[in-house]
Amino acid sequence: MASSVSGTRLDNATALGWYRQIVMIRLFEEAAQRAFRQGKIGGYLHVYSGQEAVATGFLDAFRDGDKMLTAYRDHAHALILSDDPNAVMAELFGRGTGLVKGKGGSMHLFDAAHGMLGGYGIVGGHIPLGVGIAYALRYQQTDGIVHVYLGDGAIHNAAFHEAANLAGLWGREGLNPTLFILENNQYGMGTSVERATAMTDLGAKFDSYGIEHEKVDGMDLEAVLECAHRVTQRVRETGKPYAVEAMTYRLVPHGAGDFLERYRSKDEVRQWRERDPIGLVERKLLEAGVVDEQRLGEIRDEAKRIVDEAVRFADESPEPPLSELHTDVYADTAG
Amino acid sequence: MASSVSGTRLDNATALGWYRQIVMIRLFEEAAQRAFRQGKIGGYLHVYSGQEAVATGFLDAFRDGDKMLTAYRDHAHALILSDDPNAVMAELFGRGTGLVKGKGGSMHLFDAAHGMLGGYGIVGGHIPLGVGIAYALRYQQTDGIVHVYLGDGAIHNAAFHEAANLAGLWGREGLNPTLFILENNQYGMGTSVERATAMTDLGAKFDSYGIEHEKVDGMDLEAVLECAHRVTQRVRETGKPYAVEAMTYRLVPHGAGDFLERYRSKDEVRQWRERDPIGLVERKLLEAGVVDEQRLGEIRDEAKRIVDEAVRFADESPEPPLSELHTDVYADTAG
Amino acid sequence: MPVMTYREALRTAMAEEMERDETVVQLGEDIGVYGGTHLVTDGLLDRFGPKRVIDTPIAEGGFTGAAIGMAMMGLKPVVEMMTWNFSFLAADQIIQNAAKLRYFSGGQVSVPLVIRGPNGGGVQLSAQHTHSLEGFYGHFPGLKVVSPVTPADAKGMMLSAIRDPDPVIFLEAGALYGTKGEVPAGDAKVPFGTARVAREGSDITLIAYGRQVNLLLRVAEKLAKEEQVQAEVIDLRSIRPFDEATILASVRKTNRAVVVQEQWRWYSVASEVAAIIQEQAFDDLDAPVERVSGEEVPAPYARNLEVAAFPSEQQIVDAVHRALYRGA
Amino acid sequence: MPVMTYREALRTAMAEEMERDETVVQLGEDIGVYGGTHLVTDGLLDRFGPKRVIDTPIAEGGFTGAAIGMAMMGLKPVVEMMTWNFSFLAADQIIQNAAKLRYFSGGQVSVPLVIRGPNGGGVQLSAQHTHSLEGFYGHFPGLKVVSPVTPADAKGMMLSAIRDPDPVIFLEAGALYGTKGEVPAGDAKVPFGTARVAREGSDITLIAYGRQVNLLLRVAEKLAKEEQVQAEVIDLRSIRPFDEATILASVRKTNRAVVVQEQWRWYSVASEVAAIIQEQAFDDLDAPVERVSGEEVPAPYARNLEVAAFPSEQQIVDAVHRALYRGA
Ligand SMILES: Cc1ncc(C[n+]2csc(CCOP(=O)(O)OP(=O)(O)O)c2C)c(N)n1
Ligand SMILES: Cc1ncc(C[n+]2csc(CCOP(=O)(O)OP(=O)(O)O)c2C)c(N)n1
Ligand SMILES: [Mg+2]
Ligand SMILES: [Mg+2]
Repeated sequence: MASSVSGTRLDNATALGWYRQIVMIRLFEEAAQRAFRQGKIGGYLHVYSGQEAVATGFLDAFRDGDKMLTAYRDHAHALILSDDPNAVMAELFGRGTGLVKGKGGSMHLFDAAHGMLGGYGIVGGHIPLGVGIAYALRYQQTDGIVHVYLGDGAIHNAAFHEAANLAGLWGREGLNPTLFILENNQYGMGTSVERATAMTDLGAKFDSYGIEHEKVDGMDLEAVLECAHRVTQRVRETGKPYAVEAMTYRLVPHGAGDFLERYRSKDEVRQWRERDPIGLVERKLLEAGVVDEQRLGEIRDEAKRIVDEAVRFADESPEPPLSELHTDVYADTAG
Repeated sequence: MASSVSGTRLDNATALGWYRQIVMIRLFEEAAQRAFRQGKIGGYLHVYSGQEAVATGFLDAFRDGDKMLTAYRDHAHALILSDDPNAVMAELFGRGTGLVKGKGGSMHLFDAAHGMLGGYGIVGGHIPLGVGIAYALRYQQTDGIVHVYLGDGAIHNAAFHEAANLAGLWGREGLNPTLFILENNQYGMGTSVERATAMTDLGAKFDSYGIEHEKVDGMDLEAVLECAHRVTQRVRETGKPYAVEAMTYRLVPHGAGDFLERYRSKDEVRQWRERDPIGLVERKLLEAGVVDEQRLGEIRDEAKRIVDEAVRFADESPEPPLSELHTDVYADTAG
Repeated sequence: MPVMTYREALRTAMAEEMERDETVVQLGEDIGVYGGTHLVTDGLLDRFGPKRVIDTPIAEGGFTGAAIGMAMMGLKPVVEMMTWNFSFLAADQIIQNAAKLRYFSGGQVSVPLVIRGPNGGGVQLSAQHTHSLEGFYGHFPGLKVVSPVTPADAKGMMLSAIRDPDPVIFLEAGALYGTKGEVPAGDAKVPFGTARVAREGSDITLIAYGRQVNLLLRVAEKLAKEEQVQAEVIDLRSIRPFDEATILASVRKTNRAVVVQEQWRWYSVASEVAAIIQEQAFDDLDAPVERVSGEEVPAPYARNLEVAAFPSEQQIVDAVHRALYRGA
Repeated sequence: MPVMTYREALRTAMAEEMERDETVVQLGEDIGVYGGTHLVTDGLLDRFGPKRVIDTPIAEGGFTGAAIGMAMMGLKPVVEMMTWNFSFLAADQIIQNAAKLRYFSGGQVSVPLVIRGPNGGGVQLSAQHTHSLEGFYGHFPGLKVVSPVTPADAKGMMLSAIRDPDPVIFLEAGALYGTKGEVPAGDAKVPFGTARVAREGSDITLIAYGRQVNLLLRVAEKLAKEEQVQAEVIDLRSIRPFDEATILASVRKTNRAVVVQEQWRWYSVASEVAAIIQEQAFDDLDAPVERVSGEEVPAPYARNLEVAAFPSEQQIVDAVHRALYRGA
């Protein structure tokens, strides 16, 4: 489960749990990028560097019985919910010990037992699923809610429109506890928000569906935590959808295979680096006097050991047996 | 061409041209319904009764070089633009003399020479086409604009969202003279607006795309005319999209084959009948002292003769030759 | 055995399953208050309430996707595609999510979903409203695709479909909702992957599914009466999984086959059936497998053109003659 | 002859046409500022400006539909589908509008549109990002569907596609953008509907399109060297229209055929090719037409599974042996 710490403030020792997590995610992603360059990871690899505070903050409010879905930029979510970096890395390596047995790869991380109902490769395609899952949770009379993460690029897509409308409609009867988390990292691949729509206040697009919304500084873990706990509670209690636009930034290229970044300036990236969520957490923790540099270093080392171990585990894991090729197509070909 | 009268007021004799048109459309639709019941028209037949003021008003502002698209409720638009009731009725009858040679039927009326770029059967599917046509008009450096008619049911559909966003975006550069005419007749088949969305101010959905909008009383021809000429001018001048939500009502069942109307009360229909656009025009003309009852009757008779002639023409026209089956699939199979 | 229409057979199966199993829910456009465009769902709203019979906006991709999500949670949604022509708007959800979720989740997720609605032409709905999509969906592993033609199969296969743990594309014979037939009462499931010998014969095998089966039965009677040719008629019923054995057994007996379909010829069900027969019964074939398909044009509106666009008795008789090496 | 990559060949054809004809415009996601995900459109924005090289939001249905509208007005849009996997979202626009507008407008409207992008697998993109859609789109009258494999054909068929008055589905061999070949300079159009004999031979006909053609050429060399079997290799190139004559002429000479494709077997291109051959060259066939297709599973991610999911040299050799009635 996600929430290891209580409260939403970065002014106490338990907050170090978040720090460990957020650092671990970053190091994990960097390790994955290296492995990609070494040819150990194939296909597409989209890492989360720069956006860690969003998943870390929101999933802190995640409870047993809740569900979540996101697109292909899904490693952080899987790391947090599965609490199994080895299996996540093994999946990226395409190994039989991977989270989905090596069948899905980076874009399709699932850990259904812990509520992670998937990473998806088709922009927008998972959003309707999330809305249906939310309906089912209430139909089944649970108090679970669904986190649906989507990007700033996805909001212009057909699936978003139809799904958000259903969420608003079903939410009127309290049958749609969907929390939309719009990760506005300013770009869909190389297309900035301004080049994708004439109406750039993306959160306000939820108005069309009768869904209330707010913005949060997605680089500031403390702000995200506060927002996450508050709105999660609200969605849980009302059974109505709600949307948060998290303003964030992708500090790395869109995919690990991309090298050209003609669409943004180095300067812009540099400026955002100053608001790197990890740096922000560190500063807050230091300012609050909770830790010193040395302790932060120790935590980073711990995180590094976890990631190194994940890489070693993935590397040493066997490929899936060839018999897995034909399993999991239908129920009667269960693996 | 559409505009036979000048101005937008119903206080002068030239306004009788509109009256003739609006009555002719109604009588045409009633004749079509009868022909459907007699088995002379097959497939689906969706008539426009109750909504006549919308097409009549907006197409009055239509100019040579403008284009229009709508869904399957397209007879009125075709009658106005083609000015050829015989060919429209013949199309409904599936005759070779029909507007599209009997190949398309009621849902697919085209008169490209007069700007009618079609009736379409897939809800929402024509909207992106309209936006692309608008782009082309400016790319080709004309001052044409595009009328895109859509229903209240269509606005929840995927295609609307993606197309409206493109229109807003391209409109920023003056490259999208699309006039969206949202015919809010309160129902998409049996589903009322309230049962289709939590946010029932449909026109306001254009906000998401940076497209300005207004509402108009779609039962009141005079109001529609005023609005139509004003906004058409605006779209033409700016090259930016604009949306009008015309509040109207379908006084007949959704399709000519439908008999059950469980989704609305007789009372509701009766109330709307009091605002029948034809009755409203008549009252205004009489009040303005432009005509007397007798003259109105004469005009109705003229309209009836036109429609009777259309039915006769359709009835006596031959089926398309069988050779037409294989023409018009590709350019090299031109008919 | 009770006699009922194809429409009633479908409704009976759905109502029985809804009665038996609370996880079965219905979604679609105008299936509730309106009663269903084809009245297949008529009465279900009154009986099971709006939480289980969900009227949706016109958003095929959205509500199909939502139904997939419900299915992932263990519900068993039955989605009405008002007509299959609208399913292109849900193709991404059907093909990319429903068909593949089990696989790319490494078996963690099931999608016990039925998508049903009328398929095929014949009532002058013209180009955008006339498609036969058996091959289109049948191509994709992860989906099951069925196409019953009798009321008994409509009910029996609907029972199987709802209980199936995998997504089922249920293609109803849209032109036949009103046709009647005997339908076994109760739990008379018809399993997928079994073809039906609709008429026994020894001289030639005629193969179809959906409403073309009725056409074949008429042709077979005519051939028997007029030409003393005994045709065996096979109703495929299930497009994926597919029953090769029944077809091959028949062709091994008759040594000749004609495949008939309303859909276009290229890359279609008939292509596959012909390919299978020549692959696996090559030495038994006395003549090429003949195919009769819809004309290679979008469906026209005019009655005479529409009739000409679909397989006719004469075209089938001609194909039989070719397969029997008889002059026209 | 100049040597260039498949990618450059496509770009050259597009740039030449844009230079020649002002009505040619490009639309797609990240084709401009970003340079194109596969760099096929790289440099076109600088050369032709943002009115003609239009970056779009992620809205495949919307911008494909808009491009259809542009085409109706006489522009000649070239749409990049970033990968064909996303085209399910545009399937309604492609199938219901592009393919049928000419017909249901009674010939009043033309749709001179090209939709292009990478198709097929092979680089571990897993289930949602791996499809071969030749049969899927090839089924529909009104569309033209092509699938070039050499850089020369990539250029020559792109020239034909852009000038074609009808909508063209242009399926590029996604795994081969970087492969080089000789490409005739200038206006070397390759017409649609003509297959290419990629290698002559007398003993058996091997048929494919896209990157499987290269696989067949390797197998053919091996067969020649190791087994003295001379295989004729045919590259279909054009899926719709289809060149039956070239295939039949070859089979009449060799009397045996193997069809190879990456796509799934059921209701596919290979089904149709087998059906055609048995229909029209029945008496010339000495063995059933063999088919080798992708495995009936959504594409897996793991390298070893992905390799196993696609046709291999060994599978093809085995199919050849079966067709030659030789023991394994
Ligand atoms: C329907 C669809 N179209 C295009 C793509 C290719 N693609 C992958 S990621 C991406 C950008 C998405 O941007 P956004 O939603 O902002 O997410 P981010 O990558 O910024 O996390 C695109 C266009 C896709 N996967 N699916
Ligand atoms: C994509 C799609 N889904 C469903 C239908 C069936 N259908 C035809 S008309 C209609 C209602 C449309 O309502 P609206 O847009 O309000 O137009 P109106 O009929 O009121 O003019 C529906 C659901 C269709 N034609 N296309
Ligand atoms: Mg983004
Ligand atoms: Mg309406």
